Amino acid sequence: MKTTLNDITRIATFAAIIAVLGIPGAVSPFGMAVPITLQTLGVMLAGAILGWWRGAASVLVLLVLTAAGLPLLSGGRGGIGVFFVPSSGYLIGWVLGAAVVGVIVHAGATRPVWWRVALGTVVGGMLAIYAVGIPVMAAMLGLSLGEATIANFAFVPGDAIKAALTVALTMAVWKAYPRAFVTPRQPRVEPTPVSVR
Amino acid sequence: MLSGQHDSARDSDIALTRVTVRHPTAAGEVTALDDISLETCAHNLAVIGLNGSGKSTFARLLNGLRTPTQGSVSVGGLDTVTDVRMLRRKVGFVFTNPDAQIVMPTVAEDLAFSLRGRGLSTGQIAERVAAVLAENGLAGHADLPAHDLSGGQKQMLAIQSVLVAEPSLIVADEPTTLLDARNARRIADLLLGLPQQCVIVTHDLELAARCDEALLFDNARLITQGNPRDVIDRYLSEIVARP
Amino acid sequence: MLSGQHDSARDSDIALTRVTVRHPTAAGEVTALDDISLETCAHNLAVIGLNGSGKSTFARLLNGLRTPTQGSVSVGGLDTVTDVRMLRRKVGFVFTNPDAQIVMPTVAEDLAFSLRGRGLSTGQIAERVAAVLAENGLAGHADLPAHDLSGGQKQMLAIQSVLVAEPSLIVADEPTTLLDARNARRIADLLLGLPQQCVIVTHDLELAARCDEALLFDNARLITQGNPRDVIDRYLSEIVARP
Amino acid sequence: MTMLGQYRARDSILHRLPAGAKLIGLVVVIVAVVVPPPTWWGLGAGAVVVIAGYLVGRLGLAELWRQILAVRWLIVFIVVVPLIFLPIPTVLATAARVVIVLLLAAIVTLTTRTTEILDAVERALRPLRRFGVNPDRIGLMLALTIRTVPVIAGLAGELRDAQRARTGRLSVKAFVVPLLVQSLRHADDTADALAARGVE
Ligand SMILES: Nc1ncnc2c1ncn2[C@@H]1O[C@H](COP(=O)(O)OP(=O)(O)OP(=O)(O)O)[C@@H](O)[C@H]1O
Ligand SMILES: Nc1ncnc2c1ncn2[C@@H]1O[C@H](COP(=O)(O)OP(=O)(O)OP(=O)(O)O)[C@@H](O)[C@H]1O
Ligand SMILES: O=C(O)CCCC[C@@H]1SC[C@@H]2NC(=O)N[C@@H]21
Ligand SMILES: [Mg+2]
Ligand SMILES: [Mg+2]
Repeated sequence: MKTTLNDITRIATFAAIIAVLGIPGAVSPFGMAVPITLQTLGVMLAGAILGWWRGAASVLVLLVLTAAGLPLLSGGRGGIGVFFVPSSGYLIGWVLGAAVVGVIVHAGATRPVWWRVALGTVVGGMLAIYAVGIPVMAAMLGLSLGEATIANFAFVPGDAIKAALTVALTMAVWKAYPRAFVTPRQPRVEPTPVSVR
Repeated sequence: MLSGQHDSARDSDIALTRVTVRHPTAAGEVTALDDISLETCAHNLAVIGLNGSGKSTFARLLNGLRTPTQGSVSVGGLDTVTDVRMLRRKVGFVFTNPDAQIVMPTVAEDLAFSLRGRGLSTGQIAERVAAVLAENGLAGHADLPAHDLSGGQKQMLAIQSVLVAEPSLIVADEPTTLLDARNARRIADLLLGLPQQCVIVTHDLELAARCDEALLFDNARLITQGNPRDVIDRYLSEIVARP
Repeated sequence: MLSGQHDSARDSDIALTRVTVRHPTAAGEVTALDDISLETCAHNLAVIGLNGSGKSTFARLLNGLRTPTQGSVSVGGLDTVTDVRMLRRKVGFVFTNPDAQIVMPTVAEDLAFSLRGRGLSTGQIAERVAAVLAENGLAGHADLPAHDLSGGQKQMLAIQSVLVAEPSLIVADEPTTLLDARNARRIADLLLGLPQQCVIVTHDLELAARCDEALLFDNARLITQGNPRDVIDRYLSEIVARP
Repeated sequence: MTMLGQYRARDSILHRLPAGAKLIGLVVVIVAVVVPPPTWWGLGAGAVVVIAGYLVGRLGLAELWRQILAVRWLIVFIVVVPLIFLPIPTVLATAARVVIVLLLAAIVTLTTRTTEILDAVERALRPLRRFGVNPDRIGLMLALTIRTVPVIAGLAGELRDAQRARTGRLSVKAFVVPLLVQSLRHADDTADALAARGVE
């Protein structure tokens, strides 16, 4: 897969969007060790708009920069430490989640369809993220999978709202800026012998 | 001041009392406006000055988008901090970049957005929107993505989206910056010809010269207030010429 | 043409042969440039016209950012489609919005980015970068995040990042639009004083008047090419005045 | 946003150690803390390593305390929910392990510049070149993101103002749609600028 410059700048831009969605902060209901954050909305949007590999790449870029110490997670958190806490599994799950959303929304499609986005956000943006997040949370907190799954229910209402929002937002972006869903091709670059004056 | 518009102008008199605005930044605090006091009821007020002199901060004070760190601002008798809700209905704001203020995907939806929450029925809203579009040569564009309009059309839409809410003061922050000579003239004619009071921040000195009064900001301070020609002369000779 | 700069100008002569550019859009095709032929070796070339007349499309053709749908473009003897790699080393491009073209986090890194892939050592690159910063009053800003610069400083950085790569033609698309009178003058002085050939797209007619030659586009067509004063007169009387 | 991240400039052996070595070392120590079943002796040893790390890195015990304060809510949360299901000693032991790991990781973050870690990532990816991974492009993507965060944050601020000015309140759709459209347009402009600067 050849990355074009448009791919690169869109990946960087969505990584930045997810970071910016963390600025309002996060809430931790009933003393949960994993926060509820708007950044998952960004993860769903990245998959839905950029497609599977660009979406996953933008989440990966965000995670690498966070690991490098930049305060890009909600509440201004960053550093290697974020990968060794109960919420770390969810972070890894974001990569998978964005990819699954992208596959479901984009595979064989020329334009987004609302029910596909809805299906994608539920399967990718919720279930896929939970699938990685719950076991890690269980291991870190010493809970059983069942217990961790029960704790995870605290996220379901918020994530369902974000999924519904993603459907509305994706369809609206399609209306407002259809170019978002097709990455324009760069003018082709023919190799020529390089000699500078 | 134009006597015919006396009433609507009086309605939006602008008064700043010892206003200071500071922004916290990584490197410490930046003073964007420094102890400004002024009063004006000019029908068309130009605001000029270098990049970073505080013009946009001043404009944003007028509808409560920025709040003074010290001092108080009142517009048409409303305090911009305590009466911000009422104020926002009375003060319309036009930004430089129409892309930033066109918030709905299509042209008609964007106009309708301004009319939300005013107790109008869907039918009434649609009617008003259709009328505005027709008046501005955008009738055929109602369902087009707003972002596909040309630069001039976009700015026209942004202004109409403000006007449709019938504010009594319009604040415009460099509304013609991105436009060509013809579109800039059209927008300037539209703004200067409005029955409402109008504050125009601009780097276009010809446009500033067409206003009734001008303010000159420099380094967070108000340097002069007065006849636009004199203010522009002082800007060019004292500030632009500065090495 | 200025005889002293004859060589560098000749090196970047611009020639368009029956060039048409069409953009596919949702509503069908838009013709951005329609059958343009021209040749020029002006040292400073102004490009003027209304919003949407095709100026930016013309500018982008010159370093292969857009490719002609029909016809061919050559700059300094290089075809912009087949020789695009070489071309990009010879043609520098300055955009309106410096935020879009400053791609590295800090000032020094962005300048250094222009010098990568030229077989220079890290030390040599650092030296060049330091020299450029010192020349432009940015010496103390080397490690500052680019977004901490003022608008004028950002545009200055963007231009220096282009110049540091030593192009033989500079194309600038409304480089002064977002700047105040003083910064605009600084950038204009810098561009017009360069030893290199320079193409400047602008709505600022005073700036256009300072060039050696001007092009007027309207509705995707080239209307006139010639002495800036005459071209500007025609623009004002025929096009801007058009209802 | 600064390029500094949480780096604390000091002159110590930990600061001078290459980023890659520190990262590998961190993983080794973490495995040693996490894999064996928790014993009070093991946790005590972990605590000693943590304290030694802050001293050797010349970060000081004040910094250690600051790091503990930074995760105080996390500590509370790690303890609260499991208490519903589990006995107190088990919960405390798990919490202690998480805190030790966090404090160790913070040592690496505090003693390593962001750019050093990014360079280490780029170097680590070099062997993948033959599978079509281009480390330069990935480096560009990372740097570009650091540059783009404040730009997008600026767009978001401008949009928030524009929306407040128009309606006095915030609607998510009327905020996020134009943010996405403008961001995507910014991305496309930046791609053009990169092409113009000779990136292929
Ligand atoms: N949100 C903010 N945070 C930090 N500093 C700010 C903020 N807004 C403005 N400033 C600073 O306040 C000062 C005045 O800014 P302002 O935007 O009012 O200038 P301006 O006159 O509108 O400039 P321009 O002509 O470039 O639009 C500048 O130094 C600017 O950097
Ligand atoms: N990528 C694109 N897709 C579709 N249409 C485009 C694209 N780029 C330009 N156009 C259209 O081509 C025409 C010429 O655009 P261009 O940007 O060259 O105008 P301009 O003279 O630079 O205008 P301005 O003064 O507003 O910058 C316009 O009608 C524009 O809408
Ligand atoms: O910020 C972090 O450290 C990671 C947060 C992970 C949050 C998870 S993702 C799925 C679920 N939905 C939320 O809103 N929060 C959790
Ligand atoms: Mg301003
Ligand atoms: Mg243009």
